[in-house]
Amino acid sequence: MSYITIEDVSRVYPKKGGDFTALDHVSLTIERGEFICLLGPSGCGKSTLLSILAGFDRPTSGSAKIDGETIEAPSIRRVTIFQNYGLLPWRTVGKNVELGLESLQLPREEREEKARRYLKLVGLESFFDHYPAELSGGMQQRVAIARALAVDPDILFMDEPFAALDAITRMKLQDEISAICREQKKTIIFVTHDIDEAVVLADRIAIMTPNPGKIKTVLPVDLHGRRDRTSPDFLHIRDRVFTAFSLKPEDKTEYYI
Amino acid sequence: MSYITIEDVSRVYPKKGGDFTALDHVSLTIERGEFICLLGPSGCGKSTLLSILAGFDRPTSGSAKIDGETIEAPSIRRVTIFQNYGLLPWRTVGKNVELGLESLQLPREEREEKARRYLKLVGLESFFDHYPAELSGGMQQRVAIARALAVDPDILFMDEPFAALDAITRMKLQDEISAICREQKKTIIFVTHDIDEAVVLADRIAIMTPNPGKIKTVLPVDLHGRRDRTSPDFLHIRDRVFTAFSLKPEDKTEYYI
Amino acid sequence: MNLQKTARHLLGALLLVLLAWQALLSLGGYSEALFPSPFATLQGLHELIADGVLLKDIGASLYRFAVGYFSSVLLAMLLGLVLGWYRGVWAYLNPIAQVLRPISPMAWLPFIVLIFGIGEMPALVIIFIAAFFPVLLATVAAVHDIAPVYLKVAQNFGIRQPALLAKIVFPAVFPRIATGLHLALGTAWVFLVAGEMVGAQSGLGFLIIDARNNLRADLLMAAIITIGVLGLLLDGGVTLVERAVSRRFGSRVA
Amino acid sequence: MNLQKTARHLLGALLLVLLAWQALLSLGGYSEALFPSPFATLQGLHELIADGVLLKDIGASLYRFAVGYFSSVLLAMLLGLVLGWYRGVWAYLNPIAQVLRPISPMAWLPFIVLIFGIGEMPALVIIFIAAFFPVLLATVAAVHDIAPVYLKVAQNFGIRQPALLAKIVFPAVFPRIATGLHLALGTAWVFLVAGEMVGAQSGLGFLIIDARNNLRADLLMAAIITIGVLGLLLDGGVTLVERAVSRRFGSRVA
Amino acid sequence: GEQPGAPRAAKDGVRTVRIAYLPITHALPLFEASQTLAAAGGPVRIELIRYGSWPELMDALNTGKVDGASVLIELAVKAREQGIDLTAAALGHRDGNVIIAGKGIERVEDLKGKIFAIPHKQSSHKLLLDQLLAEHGMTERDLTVVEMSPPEMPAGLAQGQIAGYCVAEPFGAKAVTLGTGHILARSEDLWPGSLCCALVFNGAFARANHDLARSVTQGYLAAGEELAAHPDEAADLAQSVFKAKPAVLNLSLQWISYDDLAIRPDAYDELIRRMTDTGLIQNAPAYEDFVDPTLLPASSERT
Ligand SMILES: Nc1ncnc2c1ncn2[C@@H]1O[C@H](COP(=O)(O)OP(=O)(O)OP(=O)(O)O)[C@@H](O)[C@H]1O
Ligand SMILES: Nc1ncnc2c1ncn2[C@@H]1O[C@H](COP(=O)(O)OP(=O)(O)OP(=O)(O)O)[C@@H](O)[C@H]1O
Ligand SMILES: [Mg+2]
Ligand SMILES: [Mg+2]
Repeated sequence: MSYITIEDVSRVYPKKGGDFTALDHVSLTIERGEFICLLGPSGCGKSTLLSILAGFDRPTSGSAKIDGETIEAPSIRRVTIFQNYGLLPWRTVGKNVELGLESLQLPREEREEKARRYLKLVGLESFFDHYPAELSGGMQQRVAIARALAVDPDILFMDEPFAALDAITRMKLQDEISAICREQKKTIIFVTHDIDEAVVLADRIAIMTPNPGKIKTVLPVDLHGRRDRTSPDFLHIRDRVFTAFSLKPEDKTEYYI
Repeated sequence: MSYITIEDVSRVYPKKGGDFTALDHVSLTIERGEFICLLGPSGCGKSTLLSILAGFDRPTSGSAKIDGETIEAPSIRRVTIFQNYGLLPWRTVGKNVELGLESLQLPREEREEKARRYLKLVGLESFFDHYPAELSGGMQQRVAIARALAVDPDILFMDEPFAALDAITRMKLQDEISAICREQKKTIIFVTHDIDEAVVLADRIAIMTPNPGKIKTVLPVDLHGRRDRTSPDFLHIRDRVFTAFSLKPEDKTEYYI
Repeated sequence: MNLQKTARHLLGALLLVLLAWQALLSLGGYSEALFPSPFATLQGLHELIADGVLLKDIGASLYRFAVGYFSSVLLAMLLGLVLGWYRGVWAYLNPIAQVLRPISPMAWLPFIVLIFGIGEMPALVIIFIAAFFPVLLATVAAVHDIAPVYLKVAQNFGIRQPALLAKIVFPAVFPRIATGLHLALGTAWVFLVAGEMVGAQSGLGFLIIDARNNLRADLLMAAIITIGVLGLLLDGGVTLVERAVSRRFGSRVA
Repeated sequence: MNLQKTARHLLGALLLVLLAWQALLSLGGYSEALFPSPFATLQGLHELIADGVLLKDIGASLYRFAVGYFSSVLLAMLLGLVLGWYRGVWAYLNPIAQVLRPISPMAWLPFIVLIFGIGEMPALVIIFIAAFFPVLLATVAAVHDIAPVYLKVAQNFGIRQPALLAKIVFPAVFPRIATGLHLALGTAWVFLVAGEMVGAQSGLGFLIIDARNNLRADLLMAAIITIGVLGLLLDGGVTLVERAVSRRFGSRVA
Repeated sequence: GEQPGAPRAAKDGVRTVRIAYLPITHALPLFEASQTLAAAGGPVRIELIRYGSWPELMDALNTGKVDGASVLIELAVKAREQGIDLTAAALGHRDGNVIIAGKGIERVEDLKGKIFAIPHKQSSHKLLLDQLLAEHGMTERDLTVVEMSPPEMPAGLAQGQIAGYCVAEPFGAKAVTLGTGHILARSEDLWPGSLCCALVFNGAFARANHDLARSVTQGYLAAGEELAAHPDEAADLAQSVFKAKPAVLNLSLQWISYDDLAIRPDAYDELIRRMTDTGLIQNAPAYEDFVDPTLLPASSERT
């Protein structure tokens, strides 16, 4: 059996004038250590699916299981990283990273040592005593990642973690973060609407479409570890994603904007 | 002489502990009817340069001229389109488009007729009486473009107009908007940090780098009008931009994030 | 279902209040004549209604409130808009407003009587003052904080004064002024009663003073409860208006 | 340079006030005994200072203010935090708070005297009431509006009550409560004076009443101006604290 | 509106005088006068304007926004001293004030160290207290004297927050009726013929409308005589114009007398002596400066 199994999951929001189906009979399996990207335009249910996996939301029907157990609630074994970083602005960078360690009831020194170690991993050890507001967006997101990694979770959920960054910073972070996470051997579910981002990061891309939210297709990515955005391999997969979204000019289908 | 000439423009912001140079001796010329993209990471002075051209800001030194005249103030002949659309939320879509026509003192009927015409151009004629908040982000930006075109300006300034949209909607809008604007024969200065966006839209790309803000190089784009994001021509130019930003993996230089 | 829930909460709240009230009464051992029981208060309320006193005083208070509050906020909004825009002028007026604002409107009473006479005016002027400064300062602050994109758009499309104030600045800041108006409403209501307590011959505040001077704690409590309930209703009304306004003016764009 | 500008604005403001004051005096033709001139007011102020009365009353007022205001906002914040979190309980208490809030604190005076006695307490209780409801309601609203991402992060990292309230909810809502605290400060100051006017034997409000009782318009005006200036200083102090807090707590993340 | 000094024109042949008052038993003759004048159908009417406290009433009187008022005579004298244009016409009543003490205060000496409430520094109540203390070899320094809003006094006494008080009626009668207080002393014993409230006109008004002021004063004196002669009527009237409970009002009416309301020089001098002794006043206005005897009917004029 797979590590994560999503079976026939639907999520319906009650709405005046008929219910709204955010997720419509979605099925997907994910293996331990995989890096999966959920890719699709706004409103296709990416965040909804991620919320269900992270335990913040429940499916209206169907089942979502991790390691054979139905997902009931968020757990410190599975950390979510949010688009707006979710840092606590009243805590220093160091104290933010210690947050999860506090509820694991580690002693003070061990907490601090660990926080410094993970901040070093993301290249921010010198910012231990700064407040998040003093850091750029890219640096803040790296703190959030250090915080997540510090509790040594099995799974990382990321919901458009780089969407607020400019394109060039984003590419830097994509390279860094994927390297770090792969090295730490985490299972990663990553939501994005940026095609290049999905191609450069993922082992497999689940392409989603809206109205109602569905997984249209799942594309395997095999870049043999060489994630160069101008390499022929990369461009080939990118091309396939464009085709999947019917974004090639030949195709005249109109899409919802 | 060129239509727009930027000569040795610097913009310095006073700051405690030494001034901050947002633009450092920037020169650029733009011809009538050209589509220029200013491309660069956050903080490289793109918005500052655009503000100076639009007349909202003044250079600390150097000169910026349009048609031989120094830019003194914003003019209705040159309309700026903002990232957050700049629609007036208390006016309907139609009344928003009529905004510029009001100060041109067109009679009521003519205003409305014109507003409908330009809304039709961007495919939103049926939303005349809606409020902006009822529209999606992509639709709002189209309204802003209709409003700009309605006063028939010579130049359009666009500051990351699609940055708030998801990647797939953004591509749709890039194709549409560039088609409309080119058809209307406007000169367009377009700010973005998205490489693909710059390549697909521009006639020339001015690549900017921060600290201090400079134009590093200007790349001509010749896609022979065929703006397919997976075509070899496109990928070739994209590759050159990546090289210009040293984003190819061979290059190990560290960049400011 | 939802209505039923609200009713349950209201009933529960009422029960809680009655319990606390009765407990205070029993524990304090106060004489009925000094601290009325809920029942005595109800009787007092009935007496006030039967006399027609309550309706007359409510009418007087609401009339004053309407006149004082609306004239105050209109003037404050208008002034705030103009003064917020012309920062040079405001720099000189700001210290004056800042010193006048923390002064209890009631402290002015002797001078108010001197200048405006007796009767309707003192309480009116007190409400006027109570509502004026919060709205003025909120409007000025809102104009100073207006999202620059609106001004840029206006400038770009060649919109000049006075159209700029009327078409752009006012609607742009209105949602925020509305919050100020709401706050000022509460303040004005509180001061209406306080003002009527010292400078009027009718109204709910006067009813309170009169009940005190006539040593009628039951009437006093009945008047207090009436004031609370009326204030709540007014506030509810304004919340409805505010919602309509924020629907109309859409969400703010930065 | 900046200081020079501020000084110019302050002087200009002072000049404006004096001009308006003198104009009112000349046009109204009021007797000096009823409406003092700026000079008479200055003399009155001097008399109050020379007697030591002013300092004593300022001391009494500030002491009451400190005790009443801080005890009130502490309790209101604590209660607001807990009640904001437990929505089920708040649903029953909300109607009570909503009815009590619009009641002028001074209306309660007879019952305050009955329950709390005379002396320091009545004015203290009035300030307490004046500050309590705004802060309580602001805190509850802030807790209800807390950015969901903070709660999600807390839940994700396994933070439970009471750490959740102390470590996450309180710091997350504090910047917004701070605005409520600031507003409540203004309200409390205004009511301090009003409360001392009716229920105290010392303090600036009492100074006003005493000046009125002794028919000394000059002392009255001097007291009023003192109240305004002190209120402004208090407000300035709180603004400084607020800035420090917002620096400390960083900008809010949605 | 109207300037106080302007001659009062008749509207429909009726000339109205605006008199301010506080809802205390002491002001009862005003109501009687107002009703009598209205019933008589003559050209003069009294419009009564109710206030909640002395300072507010004084604001209206001093600024000439009302033509006259029934006010504490000490307050009026003090205003005159400050140069405010007022003219006294007649007393509001004589005697009728009591010093109320709470449980455990049987003798005046028991007040030592306790809190005692008066409504206002410029009042007969303070003068009465000082007299009482002086008679027992004490001064205000032996206890704590506080100014308090009269309605709060019975409650304060009942709760033991104050040991006693002296104030206008019916606030004293309230404590007696409640059984929480008893009479420690009466004004007629402390200061025979004591002055308390007076009918005072705005000076400018009285000069410009002398006849009118005179008519009102005469109506007022007649009303006092009427009330004194018919206590039952007085009780009914009090009941109809004040909302306090009947028992309280009736008790307070027993203590007060409304006849013989002229302000005589000797009584005025006595008042000034007492005010000066307790430091309430420094430059007392002369009798002629404060009282206008020509407002009184010939019979009670100065002899
Ligand atoms: N709490 C909710 N109540 C009602 N509808 C909701 C709710 N949450 C989400 N939806 C709707 O469900 C659909 C999917 O939402 P979701 O947030 O999963 O989209 P998404 O793919 O993450 O989009 P985006 O790229 O904009 O974040 C949207 O149309 C949204 O309006
Ligand atoms: N008013 C100002 N005062 C001080 N510094 C400013 C001001 N405006 C801009 N800057 C600074 O100038 C630099 C360039 O700003 P600008 O807004 O032009 O960058 P940008 O290229 O548009 O970046 P972004 O992609 O983030 O919009 C930035 O470092 C910014 O901090
Ligand atoms: Mg999402
Ligand atoms: Mg920019």
